[in-house]
Amino acid sequence: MSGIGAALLNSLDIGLLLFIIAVGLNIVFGVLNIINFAHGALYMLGAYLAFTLINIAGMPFWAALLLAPIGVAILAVIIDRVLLRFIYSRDVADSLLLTFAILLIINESVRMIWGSGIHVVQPPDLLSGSVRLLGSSVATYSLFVIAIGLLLLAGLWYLFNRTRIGRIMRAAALDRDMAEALCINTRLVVTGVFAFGAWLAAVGGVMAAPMRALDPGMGDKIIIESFIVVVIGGLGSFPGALLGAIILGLIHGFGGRYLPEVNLLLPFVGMALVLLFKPHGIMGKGATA
Amino acid sequence: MILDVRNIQTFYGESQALHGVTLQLEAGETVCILGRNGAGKSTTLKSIMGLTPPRSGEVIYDGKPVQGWPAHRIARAGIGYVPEDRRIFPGLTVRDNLDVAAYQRKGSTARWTVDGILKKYEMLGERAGQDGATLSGGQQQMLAVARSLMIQPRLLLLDEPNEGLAPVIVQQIGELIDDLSQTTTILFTDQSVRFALKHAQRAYILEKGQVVHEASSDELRTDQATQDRFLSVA
Amino acid sequence: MKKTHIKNFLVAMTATAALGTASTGYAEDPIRIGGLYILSGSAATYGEFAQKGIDLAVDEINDSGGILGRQIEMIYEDTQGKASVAIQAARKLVYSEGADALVGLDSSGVAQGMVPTMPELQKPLIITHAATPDVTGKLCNPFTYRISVNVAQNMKAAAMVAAETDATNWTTIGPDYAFGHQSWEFFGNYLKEINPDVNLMSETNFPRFGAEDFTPFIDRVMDSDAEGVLISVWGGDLVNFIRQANNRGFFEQDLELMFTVGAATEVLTALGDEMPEGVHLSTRYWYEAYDNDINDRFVKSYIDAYGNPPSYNAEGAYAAIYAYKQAMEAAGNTDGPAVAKALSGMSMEAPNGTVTFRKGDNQAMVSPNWGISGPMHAEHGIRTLTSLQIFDGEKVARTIDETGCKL
Amino acid sequence: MSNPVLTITSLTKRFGGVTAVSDINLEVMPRETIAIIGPNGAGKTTFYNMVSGRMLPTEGKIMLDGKDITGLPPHKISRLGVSRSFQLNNIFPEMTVQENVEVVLSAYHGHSRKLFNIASRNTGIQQEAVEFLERLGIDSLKEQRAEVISYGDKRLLEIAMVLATQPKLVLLDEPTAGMTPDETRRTTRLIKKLADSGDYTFMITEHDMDVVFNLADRILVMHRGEKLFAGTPEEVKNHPEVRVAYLGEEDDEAVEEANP
Amino acid sequence: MKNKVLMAILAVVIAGLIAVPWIASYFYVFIFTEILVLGLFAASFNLIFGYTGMLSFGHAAFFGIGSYATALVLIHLQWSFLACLLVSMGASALLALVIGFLSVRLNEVYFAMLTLAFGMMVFAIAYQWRSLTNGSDGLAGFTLGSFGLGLDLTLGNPLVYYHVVLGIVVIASIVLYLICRSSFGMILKAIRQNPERVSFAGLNVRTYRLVAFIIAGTFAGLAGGLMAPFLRVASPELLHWSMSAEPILMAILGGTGYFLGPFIGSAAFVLLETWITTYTESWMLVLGIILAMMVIFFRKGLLGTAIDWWMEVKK
Repeated sequence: MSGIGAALLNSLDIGLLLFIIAVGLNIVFGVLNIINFAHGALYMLGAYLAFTLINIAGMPFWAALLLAPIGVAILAVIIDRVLLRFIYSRDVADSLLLTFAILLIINESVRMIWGSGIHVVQPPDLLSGSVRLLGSSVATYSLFVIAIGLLLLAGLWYLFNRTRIGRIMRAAALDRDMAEALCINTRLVVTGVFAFGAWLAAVGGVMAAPMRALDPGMGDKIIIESFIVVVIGGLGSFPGALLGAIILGLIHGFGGRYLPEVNLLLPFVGMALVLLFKPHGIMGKGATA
Repeated sequence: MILDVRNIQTFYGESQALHGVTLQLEAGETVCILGRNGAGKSTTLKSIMGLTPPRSGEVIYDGKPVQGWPAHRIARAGIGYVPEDRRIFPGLTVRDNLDVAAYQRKGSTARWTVDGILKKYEMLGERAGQDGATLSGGQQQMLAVARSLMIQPRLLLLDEPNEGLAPVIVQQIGELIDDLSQTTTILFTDQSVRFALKHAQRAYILEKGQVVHEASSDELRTDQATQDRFLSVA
Repeated sequence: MKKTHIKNFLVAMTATAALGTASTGYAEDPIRIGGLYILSGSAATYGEFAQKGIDLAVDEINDSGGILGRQIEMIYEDTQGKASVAIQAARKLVYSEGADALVGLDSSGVAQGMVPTMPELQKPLIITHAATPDVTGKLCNPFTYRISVNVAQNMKAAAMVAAETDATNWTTIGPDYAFGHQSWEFFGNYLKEINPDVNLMSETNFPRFGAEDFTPFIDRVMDSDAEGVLISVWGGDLVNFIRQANNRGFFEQDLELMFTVGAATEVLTALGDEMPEGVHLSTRYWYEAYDNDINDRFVKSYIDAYGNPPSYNAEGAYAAIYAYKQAMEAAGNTDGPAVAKALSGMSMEAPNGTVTFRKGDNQAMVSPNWGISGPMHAEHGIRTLTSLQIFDGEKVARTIDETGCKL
Repeated sequence: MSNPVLTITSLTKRFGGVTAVSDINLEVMPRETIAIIGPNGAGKTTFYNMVSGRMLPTEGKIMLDGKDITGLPPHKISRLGVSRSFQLNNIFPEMTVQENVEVVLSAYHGHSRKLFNIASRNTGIQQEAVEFLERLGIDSLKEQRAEVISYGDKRLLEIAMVLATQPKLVLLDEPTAGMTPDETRRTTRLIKKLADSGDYTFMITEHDMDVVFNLADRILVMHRGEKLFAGTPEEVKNHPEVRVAYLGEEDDEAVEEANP
Repeated sequence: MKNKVLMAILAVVIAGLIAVPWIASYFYVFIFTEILVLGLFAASFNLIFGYTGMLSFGHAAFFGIGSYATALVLIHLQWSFLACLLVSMGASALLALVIGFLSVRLNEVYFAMLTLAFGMMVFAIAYQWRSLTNGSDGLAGFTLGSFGLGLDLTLGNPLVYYHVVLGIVVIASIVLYLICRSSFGMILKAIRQNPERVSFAGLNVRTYRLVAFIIAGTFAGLAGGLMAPFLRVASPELLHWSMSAEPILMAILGGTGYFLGPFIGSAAFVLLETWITTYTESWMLVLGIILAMMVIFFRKGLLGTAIDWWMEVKK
């Protein structure tokens, strides 16, 4: 039946977008052991920068996809050097609170700069419109999101398993002292990883911009979704982020479609069940970085 | 003198582990630090390495005071370190464990390369693609030593290289130390007097965070009283 | 968004320094009107457009001598679309900022929570947007007025439009709160009255207000037997909805689509030609629908000032300020109960014709507009409305008995 | 002849394929001080963790005063009379020294369930707390916040807290680790005094042989998870195998024999 | 001596609070009602956060349940206000028992995440169970009848309601304070500093955490019960995670190490918000900066920093 095919594609579309965002949160937790509450705000910033580059500066979407995340990553370096450096040695609760403060600051700055209203970004012409697939009509852009999600998945896998820099990140995450003793500047790795996490969030933001209207509350919604993803998949686990994102995508896709009466409840029920029975998530921490 | 450690005091929080350790190494020497567990042997190596920076005292390496430097800077200056529990990165293959550490100082040529090591140490070469964490204890120790070579060290710190290993492996580790000592200065710790005296030229004995005895291997070998007093149960 | 009034700030600071004393207006003080709108989140454009309409009215009135010789000063608070925030904000406006009267409210849910507290504040409130029938129905009180079309009026008109179509199986997609649910309820009842043969489907769709993903709901409708769909999604949500529906090929289906607030210019502006052609769009005021001097002047000065045509929300807010001018001048002062009393039964000229606040329920008799989306407007960059119908506000209104209001 | 306080039978702990503690049997008699020693990796800490309930034994039985306590959670074992100190400081840093002991005392006396008493007016417990501080010679510090007193005093405070639960058996894990030589001597003297008072039964681990031989009535030597030898300090000193365990295998022949 | 000074200061503060309607503008009656209710909410939260060391991200569940309970009782049963508050406390205690039973065994982040999940579950239920809760619109249109105990109070009058709230909050705070000062309270503090040591003192840490969680939930429910008639509406945003963030902010702002910290935090929070929003909408920006400074540099909060400063001066 076309309904299931459509719901499945929709789940994948949501799931892979969530993966792009949540995997950044997870990498940051895996290496830095902080939970970045401001991750959603960085996602939002990516979307707004893309809006500015496309609608104000008149750049093509592709240029924005390239530039906006770099801008957010640079901001992340500043955040790391100015604020986060104080709390790396403290417990996780402090990092939650400080990044919550950063979230408030970014949210309000976005409101001041871009206003409270909604903004809209057009998808590039190449990706507007829809195609028929699995017996239903699917937005070309959704397919693009799925494709980029899979591309990033492959890219991340390659980065962590096939490149030296990825292995250095893993080594620093696994054993910071040992990495230090092997000439690795872990302080630099920490900054780099935080910036990389922010970059991923911003890529998610740029990808989301043509699908969703931009408003200053968009980061708050996505951060809770990301929490659900990483908790279900396993904090700090790279494959866990994928699994969690797909599960949440399915919950949204099928829950909204077949159980609309309780669709808000389902993600949290899923999250609670995982925490109760497998507190460290389905894939657990430390399997691979 | 390649290493000159002067009266270092190191704390874990408020617990004092080193109460003023002083020791020297000439380039080319192989020296052992002996002592019962809890005596401060590991802490001495970690303090030299910058992993537990000493609160006072000096660590002079190659004429430069390095205490207070971040560990990676000390490593880059040419001190290699193999920790007590090996600390192989799990999930990374043998080759990747070596690759992560690959470092080349400016102006020097790399004596040790990943491929060179895998060729020289067959036991590692055969397992290049295997997850480092799945190796046996002895193999992990080999890998840990090999990994420390990747930073092209001029001074190698080995913390209890024999701990928990079967006798036949201990012998191999001894051979490895002998081999490396041809080209590199080595400072290692051990609990076994026999092993230490066989492979080191000199030894320091630590007790309660202080150097209580210093002697050449030949002197110590015949000095039963000192052995019993500081190292055994007496 | 909000103008920073230096004077306000000084007043506030001196007030706070001594924990303030209630500022009771001196004759030379401006008349203060508090505006309660959604100024953040996905519906914030509505607050923005309302502010634009109000500012226009305030400038016009102030330039021509003000009310009772006093200037008008606006103070805005963000309701965030939440009743609890709105009630707190209203208290702040009345007790701290010394507001003489209130305008605003976008969300029906907020209005339902807010309206019962009005007698406590003893200041009149003219609702300019929120459409739930209850506030001029079972929750009515002598301080609450509404100058815009309510759900009952609009849905009666909607039912009349729907009855003309061939569709018999009807369902809805609406926001999951009072407005969405009441729209469907009234629409269904009126439609059944006109045509008992229609089938109101039990499978309805109420996505969360502010939801990001409407595709599951769109898919549900596309998979069902529905022939007609009442869509009461609005604001940023409607923009998201239309774009996602476009992507899904929703508009290529053979469906009668009725957007109950689809001709809001906020939405039309944001969407441009992404808004499909040939669907039924409604608005509480269409800027090209009225041919009178006031409307001509209003539309012209609005476009001159802001570059785009006024929305119904701007018009309602604009008219509400003039309603206060007339009522305050009739009462001769700005005393809350007196002004409220003057509003009751008052008739005034507004861009959408003669507007009367019905004595029994304080609901203005204004006309819902329905039309079909046409080609893009050459200048305004939005869809035009064709086959425009203006339903007489009084005829589509419930009788006072039906409203349940006892004043 | 009294019954043993603690009877351990074939206690074993395996982690995956590794046997950390293997088949240990031990009886601890009332009022004796027994020391557990052994080179690195001998399994002392694992052994301790099982006795205090922090780890579940793979096999074997632990009986306290004839009651089976194998596998009980720490708080239950503690209630039954086994109290332990830790290698790393284990105090309540933000409370005063006296309050630290009061916490343990109110737990012991069941006051901790009282929601509406005023803790700071509980003079009975306060007096008792001071008594324990006096016993360890740190009563002059009672008003200080625990985090600011010296490291050695903290270790003594911890012993005071351990004693406050009136335990049948006191486990001390490296009581002098990290102390200066002066502090070590002072602490050894104090423990000796407590042991001589006949009120307590101690089981201690320690690397400092001076401390061990000073305090222990009996010594259990562990090596590679197994019991190597148990006996009086004199017997242990002269036992050849113990020497080998500490000083290492003698020669290469041994290796070659093992691996022909 | 020190105690007497403290008592005198407290007496002056309470007298000042009683006198608010006569010394401040009418508007401040509302402001101070809000400060008191949120202060109690934050103080209840601090019992588990500041005292026991558990960072809950779902405390609004109990606050919101309290609000809904009072609203529902007023709408359907029209019981006296006192009875409503008792129902609110009972409902939130029950909810805290269930959530706490499942949550207290987890530590740190996982506890925070699980309480967040449960809190949002309650939110989602309130949002979607339209027939009971009126969905996202919330329950409105209820009016307060009698107070109970035969007292003749016009609760609809904000002045009267303010004094009722003041009385109830003061009584509830005294009870909470006594609990904090009790042996039980001392154990909670000990658990925050070193849970393992407490368990080696023979106590089941989980049980103590659970009891603390239930007490905190119950008082949050009471605060919620006081909030609904004040706001005139019980709506899902009272249950949302962002509402759970408020007591966290207040406790940290005021100082988590002190019983009165959360009240100071609540006052600072509400007053700053009121004043700052008068001339700029960017209140959240200011709040964010303040919070960041507090976390990095002034971990003891306003009260703790002030006390430290005072001690310094006295030296």
